[in-house]
Amino acid sequence: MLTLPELGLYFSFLLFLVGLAGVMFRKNILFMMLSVEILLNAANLAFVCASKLTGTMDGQVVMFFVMAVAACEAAIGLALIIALYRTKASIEADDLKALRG
Amino acid sequence: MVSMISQWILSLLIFFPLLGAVLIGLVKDNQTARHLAVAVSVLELIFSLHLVAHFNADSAAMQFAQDLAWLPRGTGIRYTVGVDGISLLLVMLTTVLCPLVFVSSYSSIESNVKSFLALFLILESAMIGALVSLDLVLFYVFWEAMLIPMYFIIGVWGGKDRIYATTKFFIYTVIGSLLMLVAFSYLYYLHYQQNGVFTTSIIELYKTAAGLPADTQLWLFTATAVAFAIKVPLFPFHTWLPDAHVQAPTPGSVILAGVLLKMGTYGLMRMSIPMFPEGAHRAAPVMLALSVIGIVYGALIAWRQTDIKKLVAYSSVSHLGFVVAGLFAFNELGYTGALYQMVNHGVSTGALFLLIGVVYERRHTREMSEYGGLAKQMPWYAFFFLVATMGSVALPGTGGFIGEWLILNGVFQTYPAMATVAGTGVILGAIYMLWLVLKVIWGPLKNEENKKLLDCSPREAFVLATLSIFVFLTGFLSAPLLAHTEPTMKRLQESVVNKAAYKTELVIHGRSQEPLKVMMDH
Amino acid sequence: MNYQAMLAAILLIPLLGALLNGFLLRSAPRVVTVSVATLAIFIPFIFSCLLFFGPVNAGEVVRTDLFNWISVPFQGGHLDIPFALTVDRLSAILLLIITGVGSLIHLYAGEYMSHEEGVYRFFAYLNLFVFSMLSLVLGANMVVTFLGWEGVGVCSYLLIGYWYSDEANARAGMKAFIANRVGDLGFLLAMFMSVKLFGTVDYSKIAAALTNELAANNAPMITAIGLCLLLGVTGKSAQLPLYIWLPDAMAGPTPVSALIHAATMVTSGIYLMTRMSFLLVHSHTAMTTIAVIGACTALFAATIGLVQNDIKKVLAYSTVSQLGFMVLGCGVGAFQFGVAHLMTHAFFKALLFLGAGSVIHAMHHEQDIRKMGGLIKKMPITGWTFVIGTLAIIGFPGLSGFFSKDEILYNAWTGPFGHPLLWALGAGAAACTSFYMVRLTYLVFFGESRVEHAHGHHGHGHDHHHHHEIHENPLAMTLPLMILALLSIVGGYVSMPHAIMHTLGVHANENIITEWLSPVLASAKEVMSAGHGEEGHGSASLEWGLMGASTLVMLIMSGFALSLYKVGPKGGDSIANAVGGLYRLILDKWRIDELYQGVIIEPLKKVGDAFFKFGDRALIEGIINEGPRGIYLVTSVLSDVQSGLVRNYLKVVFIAMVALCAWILI
Amino acid sequence: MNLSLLSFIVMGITAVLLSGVMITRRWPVSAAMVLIAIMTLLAGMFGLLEAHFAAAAQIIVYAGAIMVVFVFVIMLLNLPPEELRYGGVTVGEMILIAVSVFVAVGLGTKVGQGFLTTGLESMGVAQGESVAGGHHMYFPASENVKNVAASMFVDYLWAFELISFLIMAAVIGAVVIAKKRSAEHADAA
Repeated sequence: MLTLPELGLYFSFLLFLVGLAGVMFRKNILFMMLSVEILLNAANLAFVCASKLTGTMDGQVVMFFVMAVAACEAAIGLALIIALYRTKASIEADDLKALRG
Repeated sequence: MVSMISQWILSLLIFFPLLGAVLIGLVKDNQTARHLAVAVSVLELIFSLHLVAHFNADSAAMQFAQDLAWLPRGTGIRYTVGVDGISLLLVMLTTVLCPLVFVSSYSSIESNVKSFLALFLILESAMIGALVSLDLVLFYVFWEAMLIPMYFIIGVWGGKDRIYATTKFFIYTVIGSLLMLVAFSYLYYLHYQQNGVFTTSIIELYKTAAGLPADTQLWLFTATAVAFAIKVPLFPFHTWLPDAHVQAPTPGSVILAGVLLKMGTYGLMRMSIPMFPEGAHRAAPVMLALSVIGIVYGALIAWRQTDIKKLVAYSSVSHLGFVVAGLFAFNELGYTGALYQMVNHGVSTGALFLLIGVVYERRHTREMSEYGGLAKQMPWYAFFFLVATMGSVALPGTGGFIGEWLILNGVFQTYPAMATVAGTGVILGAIYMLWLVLKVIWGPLKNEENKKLLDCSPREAFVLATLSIFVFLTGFLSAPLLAHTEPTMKRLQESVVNKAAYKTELVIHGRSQEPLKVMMDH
Repeated sequence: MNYQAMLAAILLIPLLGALLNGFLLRSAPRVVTVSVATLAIFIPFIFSCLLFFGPVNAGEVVRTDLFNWISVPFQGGHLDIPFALTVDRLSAILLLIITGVGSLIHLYAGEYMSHEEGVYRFFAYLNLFVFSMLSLVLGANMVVTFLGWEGVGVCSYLLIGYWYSDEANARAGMKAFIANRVGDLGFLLAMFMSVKLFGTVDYSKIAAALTNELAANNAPMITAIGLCLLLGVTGKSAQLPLYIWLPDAMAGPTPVSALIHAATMVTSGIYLMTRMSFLLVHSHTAMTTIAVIGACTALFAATIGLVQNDIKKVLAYSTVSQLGFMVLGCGVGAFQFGVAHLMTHAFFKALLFLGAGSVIHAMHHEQDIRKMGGLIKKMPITGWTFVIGTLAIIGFPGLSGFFSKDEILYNAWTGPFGHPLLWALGAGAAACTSFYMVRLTYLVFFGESRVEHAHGHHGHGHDHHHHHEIHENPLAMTLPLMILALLSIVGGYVSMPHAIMHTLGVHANENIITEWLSPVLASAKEVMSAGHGEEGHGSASLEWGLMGASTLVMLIMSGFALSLYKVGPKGGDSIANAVGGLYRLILDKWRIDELYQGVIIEPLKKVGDAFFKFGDRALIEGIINEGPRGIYLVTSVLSDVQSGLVRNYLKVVFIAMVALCAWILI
Repeated sequence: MNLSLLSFIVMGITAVLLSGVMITRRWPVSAAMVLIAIMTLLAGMFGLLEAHFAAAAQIIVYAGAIMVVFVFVIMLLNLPPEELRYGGVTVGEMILIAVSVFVAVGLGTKVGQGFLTTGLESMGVAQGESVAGGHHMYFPASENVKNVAASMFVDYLWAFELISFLIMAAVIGAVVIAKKRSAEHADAA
C-alpha cells in the first residue's frame, strides 16, 4: 500500500529532476535561480516526508532551516544579479567563466 | 563566585580574543587598534592567571572543565574543555607570549594593521582552544583554525617568497591533519562498534583505544604521530619550517616557534602516546631515532647557514628533536623535560626571533655577513642577544638546561646510546649559536651602515627584558612550576608503562564526575 | 650570623656584585665599580675564613639547602635536586683560594684596567665568574656543581672575548666555550649514569650508596662514570685532548688569565676528581687513564712551552703542564697532593700571570719576550716577585712548588696506581718546566734591554706624548704580587714529604694536607688500601732519591737555559737549527689545532653543507616537489573538465544523482 | 484510495508538470508566477503530510516573501524575453535524459512496492524513532507547531541561533553587494 510520504519522496525526486534540468539548460541566471528554488522545494518535500516516515520532528525543523538558507540564497543571489547586470549589462551564465581551470 | 569563574574561565579564554578581533574590526585608527590588541591580550593574560591561582596541583584531572552540548546528541560530539598539567604550562606560555608579540608588532607591521591584529587574535583563540579541548572534533576544529590565520600572516605580511612558503606550510600541515582525521574517524567508528554509541570525547576514547589490538594501535599511532610530527617538525618532515620562518614577519615567527610548533609535541603527548600506548611502544625506537637524527642534522645545517633566521629555524628542528626524544623515553623525566623544554624553547627562540626582528627593521637584511660588532653600537641589544643565546644553548640557570637535562637524563635511563648521540647536539648547539653571536655581536664594527644603528627602543627593551627574565626564572623556579605537572606525568607514566588506558576525569567547578551524558533532555 | 647563612652569603654576594655592576652602576665612576667588585669578593673571603677556622676546622660539614630546584617523579619515587650548598674540608680550601686570590686579583685588575672604558662590564663578568666558581665548589650535588661548571665556562667565554672588537679574541672565547662543552657532555653523562645507578646526584648520598658490592657488580658502569668525568676534566682542566682552548684563552685581559686560567676555573677538574675520589678508585681502568692523560699532558704541554715567545703563551702552556701534574696526582691516587699542588699552583701561577700582566701593562701591551730584557732594574718588585714565582714553579728546594710537585712525582712512582713510567713522564715535564721558566724569566728581566730599540721603530711621531719610560706599577698592582710571592714561598709546607718531616723531627703521622683532607678521602683510602695489600711500596730512601733526582734535573736544566740565553733570545737558535723540522713543529704547537680543524671541524662543516644541499634541498624537497608534479599532470588533464560553466558542473551533479538512484534500484 | 491520497497525487503531478512549464517560459515574470503556484501546491502537500507549520511557512515565507523579492528584481531589471535554447541538444545530453527517465520510472515502480518503508525498517528505523537515537515518542498531529518548536528550540537551539546570524549576514551582504558604489560614481563623474 502506498503511503503519502513515500509518494511524496517520489514527487520530490521528479521535481528535483525538472529543477535540475532548468538549471542546466537555461542560460539566464534569473531562470537558474528560479530553478534552484524548485530544487530547494523538492528537498523540503523530501524532508517533510522523511519526518513523517520516521515520526520525528527533525525533518520539519531542517525544512525550516532550508527555507532560511533559501531566503539567504535568494537575497545574496539577487543582489549579485543586480550588481552583475550593472557591471556587465548581461545576466548570461555563459559570460561568467572565471572558474575555468 | 570563584567556582562560577572556574567553570567559565576556559570558554572565556577561548572566545575573548575572538571578541577582541571583532572589536578591532570596529576601530578606525591603526594606533588605537594596536593599543586595543595589546589590551585584549593583557586582559587574556590576567584571566589566565586564574588558572594558575586555582589549579589543583595534586590532581591529574582535567580541571576548570566545561562540558556542553554542541552538535546533535547522537553524534557524540560535545563542547568539552579542560586543563591538566600538560596543557596548563602551554596555555600560560601562549597568553604570556601574545601580549609581547603585540607590543613588538607596533613597528614590525606597517600595512593592513587591523587585519593583522584581528587575525592574530583569532590565532590566539584557536591556539588556546586546541590546547584545552577534550573532544576530538573540537580539537580538530581549533587545530585547523590555527592554520588559517597563520596562512594569511605569512602570505600577506611575509617576505619576498611568502606565497611559496605559506603554501608549503599549508600543504604540509593539511596533509598531516587529514591523516589525523582519518585516524580519528576510524577510532570513532571502532568505539561505536564496541560500545554502540558514538563519542568523540578524548577521555572516553582513551579507554577504547588502549584496548585495541597492537597492530591497529600501531597504525592509528602512526597516522596521528605523522600529523603531529609534521607540525613539530620532526626530521624528515621539517623542510617547511625554514621557509615559513624566513618568510614570516617577526611576530609570525615568534608565535610559530613559540607556540605553534609546540602543538605538535602537545598532540603527541595528549593524543598519540596515551591513546595508543602499545603502538607508541612499538614505534618508540623509530621516533627516537628520527628525533636524534633531527637533533644532529638540524644542528649541523644550522651551523652552515648564513641567513640568521634560517639558522634559528634549523636550531628549532634540533631543539624540538630533544622534545620528541624526551617524550619517547617513556619515563617521567623524559615527559617532564619535554614539557618544560617546550616552554623554554618558546621563550628563548621567541626572544631570538624578536631580536632578529629588531635588526631586520633597521637594516632590512638577515645576512650574517651584513652585521658584526653590534655590541659596540647596541650594548643592550648585545646583552639580550647573549641571554637568549644562553637560554638556547641550555646553560645551567636557564630553563633550557632543566629541560634538556631532564630529557637527556630520561632518554639515558632507557636508551644510553641514543642519549649520548643526542648529547652531541648540546655541543653542536653551542657551536652554531656562538657562531651566530660571533658573527653578529662580536668582532669589529666594519659595515658603515651599522655604525648609525640605534640601540633597542624602550618598547623593544621591555619585551626582550621580559623574555630574558623568563629565561632565568624558568631556570631556577622549575620545582614549583613542575609541581603542577607532576600528577599528570605520573598518570601518563602509569598508562604507558602498563600499556593501559590513560585515566582522567573532568572536574567541573569543584566536583569530579564522569563526562555528562545527558544534559538537555526534556 | 649562623654558618648556614654565611655559606649562602658567600655564594650570593658575588652575584649581587655582578648584578650591581652590570645593571645599576653602569655609569658609576670607576672607583665605585672597582670597590664594589672587590668588596663583593673580599666579604666572602672573610666569611670563608670564619668558616674555615670555625666549623670546618672542627671537622663539621656545613650544609644549607637554599631552595628546591628540580623535583621530578622518577621510578616510583622522586628525583629531588635541591639547590644545596655544602662546605667540607676540600671545598673550604678552594673557597679560600677563590675568594682570597680572587680579591687580590680584583684589586690588581682595578689598576690594570684603568685605561679601559666601561669597565663595569669587566667587573660584572669577573664577579659573576666568582659566583659560578663558588657554586662549583660549594654545590652539594652534581647539578649545582654543573651550574658552576658551565657558569665558569660562559664567564670565561665572555672574559676571553672581553675585547670583542678584535674577532680573534671573540673566536678564542668561542673555542674555549666549545672545548669546555665537549667536556661538559662527559659530566652530563656521568650525572645520568649516577642517576641510573644510585638514583641521586648528591655527593654524600652517592658515597653512602656506593658499597663495594655495588661497585663490583656494576664495574663497567663505574668505569664509564670515571671516564666520563675524565672527559669533563679534560675539557675544564685543559688536558689532552681538549687543552687547545687554554693557550688561545690568553687573548683575555691578564687578570682574567691569572684568576680563571691559572688559579681557579682550570683547577675545577682536580676538585671534581677529588670530590668523586670515592667512586673513581673503584675503577682501575679509569684511574690509570686519568694518570696517563695527566702525565702525557704535563710533558706534552711543557715541550710546547720550551719554544714560545709570547710571555702569556709560555705561562699558558706551563699552566696546562702543571694541571697535568695535578691530574697525574689524582690519577695515581694521591688526591691530597693534587689538591696541594692546586693550591700552590694557584699562588705561584697567579703571581706569574700578575707579574706578566704588570710587565705587559708597563710595556703598553707588548707581549713578545724577544722585545723585553733587563726589566728588573726598572720594575724591581715585579721582577723579584716573578723570580720567586719561577723558583717556586720549577721546584727549587724550600719553595712551595718543590713540596707539592715532588709529592706528586713520588706518588707517581709509588702510589696505589703509580708506575715508574708515569714518574719518568712527570720528571721529563719538570725538566722542561725548569728550562722554559728560567728562559722566560731571564729573557724578560735580565740581560740587555731590547726595549727602546723595538719601540723606536714603532714611534711614528704621533706617539710623542706617550712616554715609553718603563717604570714600576702602583701599589694596587704590586701589593697582590708581594702577598702572592709570600704565599708561594710558604704555601708548600702543607705537603711536606715524610722523609723531610722525619729528618726535621716533626712528630706527625701525616703531613698537614693529608691530615686535613683525611675525612674527605677516607673512603677512597679504604678502597685503595684494600686493592693494594701493602700500603705504599715506597720508602724513605726512595723518597730521598727521587727528590734528589728531580732537584738535580731542575738545576741542570736551569743552568742549561741560563747558559743558552745569556746571549739573548737568539741563544737557542743553534739547537733550533740543528733540529729544524722538530723545532718548527713544536713552535706550531705540534699543529694540533690544525689537526682538529682538518679532521673534525672541516669535515663536520662539509657534512652540514651536504645535509643542507643533498638532504634538505635535493632529497626531501625533491620528493616533496616531484610528488605533486605527478599529481599536477593528472590534474591538468582533469582541469579541462572545469569549463567554468555552471551548467557543466550541474551535469556532473545530475549524473551522480542518477547513478545514486540507479545504485539504490539495483 | 482515500481522498487525501488522491488529492496528494493530483497535487504532486500538477506540481511536477507546472515545474516543467516553469522552466520553459520565455518571460521571467510568468516563470515566477508559475513557481508561486508550485509552492502553493507543495504547501498543500505539506498539509496533507500533517506538517501544518511547514505548510504555513511555505506559503508565508516562500510564496510570500522570497518570491516577492524575485518579482521585484525581475521588474527592476526589465529584461527582454529570452530565446529558449542556446544550441542543439548533444548526444550526451540525450543519453542522460533517457537514462534519467528510465531511472525515474524504475524508482516509481519500487516506491509503489513499498520499497522505502521496508528500506527504512531494514535500517532499524521504525515508526516514531529518531535516526539519531534518543526520543521514543509519538507526536500528535494536532500539536504540530508545538512539537516543531520543542525540537527547534531545544535540540537545534544552536543551529537556530546560527541560522539567525546567517540571515543577518546575508541581509547585510546583499545590501553591500547591490549598493551603488559612490566612489565609482564619483570617479565616473
